[in-house]
Amino acid sequence: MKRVSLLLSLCLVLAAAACAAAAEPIKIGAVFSVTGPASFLGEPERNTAQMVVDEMNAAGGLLGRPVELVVYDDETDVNKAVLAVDKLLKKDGVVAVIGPTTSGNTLAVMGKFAKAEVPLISCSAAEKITSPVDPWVFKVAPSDRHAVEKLLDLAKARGQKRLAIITVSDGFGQAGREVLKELIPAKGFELTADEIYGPKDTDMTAQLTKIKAQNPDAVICWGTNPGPAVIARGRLQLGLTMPLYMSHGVASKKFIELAGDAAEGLVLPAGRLIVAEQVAASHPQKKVLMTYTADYQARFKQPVSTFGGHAYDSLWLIAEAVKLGKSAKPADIRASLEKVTAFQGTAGEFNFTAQDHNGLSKDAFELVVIEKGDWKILQ
Amino acid sequence: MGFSRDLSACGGFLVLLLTLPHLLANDYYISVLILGCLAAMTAVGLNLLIGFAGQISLGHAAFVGLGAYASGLLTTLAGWPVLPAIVCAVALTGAAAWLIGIPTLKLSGHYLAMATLGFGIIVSIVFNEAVDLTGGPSGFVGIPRLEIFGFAFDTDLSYYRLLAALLAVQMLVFQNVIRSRAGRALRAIHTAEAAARCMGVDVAGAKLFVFTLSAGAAGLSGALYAHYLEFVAPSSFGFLHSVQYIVMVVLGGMGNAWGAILGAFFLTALPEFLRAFEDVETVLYGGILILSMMFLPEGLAGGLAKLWGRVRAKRDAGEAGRG
Amino acid sequence: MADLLQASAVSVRFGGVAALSEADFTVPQGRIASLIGPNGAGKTTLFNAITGMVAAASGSVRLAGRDLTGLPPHLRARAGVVRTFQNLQLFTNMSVLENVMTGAHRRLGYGVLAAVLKLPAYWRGEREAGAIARECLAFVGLSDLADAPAGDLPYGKQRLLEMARALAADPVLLLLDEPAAGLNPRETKALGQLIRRMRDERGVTVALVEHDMDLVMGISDEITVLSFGRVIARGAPGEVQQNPEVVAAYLGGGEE
Amino acid sequence: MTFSDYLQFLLSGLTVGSTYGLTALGFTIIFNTTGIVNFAQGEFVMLGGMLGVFFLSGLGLPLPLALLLAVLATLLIGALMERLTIRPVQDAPVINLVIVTIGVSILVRGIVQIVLGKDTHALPPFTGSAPVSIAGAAVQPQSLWVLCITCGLLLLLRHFFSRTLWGKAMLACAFDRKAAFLAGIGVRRMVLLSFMISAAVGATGGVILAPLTMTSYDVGIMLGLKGFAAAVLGGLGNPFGAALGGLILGVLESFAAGLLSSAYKDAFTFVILLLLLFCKPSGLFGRRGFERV
Repeated sequence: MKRVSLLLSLCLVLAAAACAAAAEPIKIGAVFSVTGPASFLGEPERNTAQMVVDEMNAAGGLLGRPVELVVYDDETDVNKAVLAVDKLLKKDGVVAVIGPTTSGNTLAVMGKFAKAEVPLISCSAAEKITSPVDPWVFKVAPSDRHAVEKLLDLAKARGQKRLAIITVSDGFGQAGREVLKELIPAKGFELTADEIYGPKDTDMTAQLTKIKAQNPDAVICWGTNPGPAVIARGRLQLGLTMPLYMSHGVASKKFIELAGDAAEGLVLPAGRLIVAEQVAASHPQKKVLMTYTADYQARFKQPVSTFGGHAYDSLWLIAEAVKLGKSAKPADIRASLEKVTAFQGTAGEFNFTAQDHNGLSKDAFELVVIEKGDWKILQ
Repeated sequence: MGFSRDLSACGGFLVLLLTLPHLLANDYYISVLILGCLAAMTAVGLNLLIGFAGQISLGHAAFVGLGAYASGLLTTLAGWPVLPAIVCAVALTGAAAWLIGIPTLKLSGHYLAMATLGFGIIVSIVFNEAVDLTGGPSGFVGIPRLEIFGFAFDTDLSYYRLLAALLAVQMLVFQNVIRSRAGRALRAIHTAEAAARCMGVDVAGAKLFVFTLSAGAAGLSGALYAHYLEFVAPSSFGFLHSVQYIVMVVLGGMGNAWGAILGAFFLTALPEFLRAFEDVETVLYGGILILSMMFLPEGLAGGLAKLWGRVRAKRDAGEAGRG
Repeated sequence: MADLLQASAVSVRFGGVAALSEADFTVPQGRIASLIGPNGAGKTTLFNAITGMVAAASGSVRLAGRDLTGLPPHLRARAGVVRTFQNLQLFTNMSVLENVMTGAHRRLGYGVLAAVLKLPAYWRGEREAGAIARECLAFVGLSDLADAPAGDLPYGKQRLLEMARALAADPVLLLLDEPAAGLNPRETKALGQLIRRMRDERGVTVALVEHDMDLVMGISDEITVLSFGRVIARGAPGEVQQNPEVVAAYLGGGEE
Repeated sequence: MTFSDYLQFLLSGLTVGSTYGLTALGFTIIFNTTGIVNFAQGEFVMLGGMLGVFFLSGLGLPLPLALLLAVLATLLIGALMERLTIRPVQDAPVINLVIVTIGVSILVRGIVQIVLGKDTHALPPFTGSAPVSIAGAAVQPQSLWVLCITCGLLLLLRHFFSRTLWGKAMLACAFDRKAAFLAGIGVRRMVLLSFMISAAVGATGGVILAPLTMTSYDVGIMLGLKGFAAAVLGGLGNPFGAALGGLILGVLESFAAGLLSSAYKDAFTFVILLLLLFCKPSGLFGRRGFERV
């Protein structure tokens, strides 16, 4: 037994020495819903995060130190998100965390970051994440309020008065529904119907028939795949002639593939990422949109999605904060993040302040229309 | 006679739980232990219902949810202090179980499974849709941490110690129930309901009692979960969670008091070990269920007991040989 | 001597089938009364009606003057009506001793709270239950198997266990549903002596449904014969044996 | 709300209801032969849809061939499931069997998630998607396919169970396994057959509905529950009742969503199911089972 313990202590010493030689890596934590119901959001986010870290290290890392990404999959489950965040904060000792993918999981874990004094940049959209402002919690996804404002401005311009809404009963849909029910009356519209469908529902004929009976001027659908595609097809089947607006939740090629020709002519607010080529060359976001689209498609052979863009923005924002504060300590990163201004991200131009931890405005969104199976910027 | 053995077993279990955190590499694992304890509370209650009384419930996550939401709402909307809110939440969950139990427990077998499953789904839909009350799909935040007589359990370690103590007490209480007239009545109902009836056992009343007791345990674990997470959302109380509690009981060893605890901690810790193989975790989870039912029909506890029996037999044989 | 049990005009219907029509059955106090008849005559149904397992369409069941007609089985059991089952209903997930202690369920006076807090009432109750159980096991001769799992006992001994369990309930009236089914002649003879000892030593009133004529004729004080749900004869063993209608019912004499 | 709106509710209810019916039929076939409630039945429906997509877009086979292969592949998976997981534990208590079927459903979901991916897919409708108008209500031709195929399958199975030797043998197994064994029926082969047929029926449901409602690796969960509810609604063990139970469930859901509130649509379905269980546990068409004492 004696010889074994001697050997053991020897290699421990060696390991410690080896570790000290290379510069201490900067550890960044990430929690994404790579599996489970929100996997079509989480998987592109994880892929993007790995790609960005590889790019960072290829360019010599941050402050000369290599960047190490520690990713956990919370499987869209609250308990697993809590465990993953605990592991990152207590076991892995990360300097900052990005994610989680869903609003529900973000709300469940965000309280831990003030206690651990480590900044969190969430990739989910719910407004409650950054209002009231928690000094340690930021978010890169544009708020539903911005998207709804963009849509309602268009509806007003087109003289549509009576609007019906149909929203999905999950975190994303609920956040949108709250803002829609607040802003529609506030901006002088009349809310004719407030229908809800389940994330896994396979048939919305009943809801659409009810909406058709009230004959609104336009219908707004707030949800992520596959529901909206079923609704788009149902609209054709039931002959609802009035225009149908979608949310930025369907801003991915998968929606067009699923909805088929029923997607033709639908209008929705979306980040400029999906229309990167059509963005004017002079537009400040052009460069970041083109590089991300090119890099992602080259490596993963799949079209980009705005959700993957959130992970992209989060990591480069952390890099920006580290460079700005010339330090990788969590508290310094947090302080520098609040000073980041005019940062061009895939979701828009970020201007963080102590009071605004989202940093985006209405013009983070571009109104796009679906023509011949592809996105077109609405003139 | 039996009581002293139970007392020492529960005491030993508590000592084991309290020393665990100090043996572990780092205190991240405390949150795994906390979720393990909470799952064990529900599993032990469910084991009494399924393992001992032979009544199945595919909707127990709904009772966990009722406990969590009741306590969460009482402390946030109604501003109650935490302790009375938890006590009231457990009482409310028990009352709900009692009400739904009266018609449901007349059924048996697949019909009972279907009725409890339906009840569980109805409750999870209400959690999801009653937005003004429950905060809807993204749940609600701001549930205060537990505080008893001024001592706030704000560190994970202190909360874990409380849960470990509660779990040990729950085990003792359930052991006492099993080792009594009521316990025998429940086990009688499991194998020969008609005979139990003719021995003077009020079968309907006994089923309702054990159903309400196990729902109360689930409600308690739900309330404590809400005050640990300081947040509650419908996604933690769906049908798949009810299935997970059943699997904890069956995998641990039905009808074996300690089986449920073994199953609960094993299934809570399992995903942590499977984290390395992220994508195949679902496959492994399903595979483990099937294989354990094939090779460990009496569950982990049953398997271990048999193993322990064989080891002891070999040792006794050894002594006999030498002696 | 007064009748302990008076089941009068009991009728039971399963859908259209009249399993029992206006059957009367009385058991004198401290006596062994048997109920015989060909298969399907309604013997077990009458037992089920007396114990409340089956709802009687009409008629009444009175025990020592007290009307039990509307009561559910467990309340009738608490009134002292205890039965055994044709196809053994043992609690196989418990030991022999625990099976018999469960039999004494109605006699133990402590509640759940006492059990949880281990109050003195609990200890007294459990000691009492243990004593009753051991005494009943001794009575039927199963003391040495007290800790064996009930499921492992051979068939004959399981029958005895069911008798011990019924005895532990301190029955006012014990209904035995074909206790000799599946027993060999030696075991049947021993069973007969056991039932007689229950009557003589413990003053238990017994109602017996049985096909084994030697057993029935040997220990019964009174016999009632059922055929197609109707009582066709009643009296002492000797009389009933010669009654032409009974013979016809059994041997299927040709009705002209 | 005009008449055509109500007709619309009815038609869409019947369409969705027929998949519940086919899933319920799958439950009943296995329940009738083995007494087991197969919680992986929903997964057979999912497999039908997903394998259809795989054969069609993955291997580029023509639609009819792709769909046929999807049903056959699921049939084999059903056989595999019975041989590998059900047979070794067939004498175990009911709760263990339920857990095994739950394990299989999770395992199948995991494998499909890895092999066929996590995305949602759609199958093209059999004969175009131009809606046909019936008295003001718009119906997709695919819905008509769904209804016809469901009725066809139902009649086929009724004939199988009541007229053919194998069908009656399967029923005998459920009634009393030992007796069937003594009567010379290869009980094991019957159980295997029941899993294969129910897998094929489930897959057919998946294949004909996927063009309407799309499919992904986890559509099986809710479908399984609704199918089980429909089987109980119609009277567990009665094939005709199962199919009708499914249709009724679909129509109830559609009207509940249309007239009352779409948010609580699923809740209404299960409330009705609970009421039925409390008042008439044997379901609408099932016989009242007697418990022999």
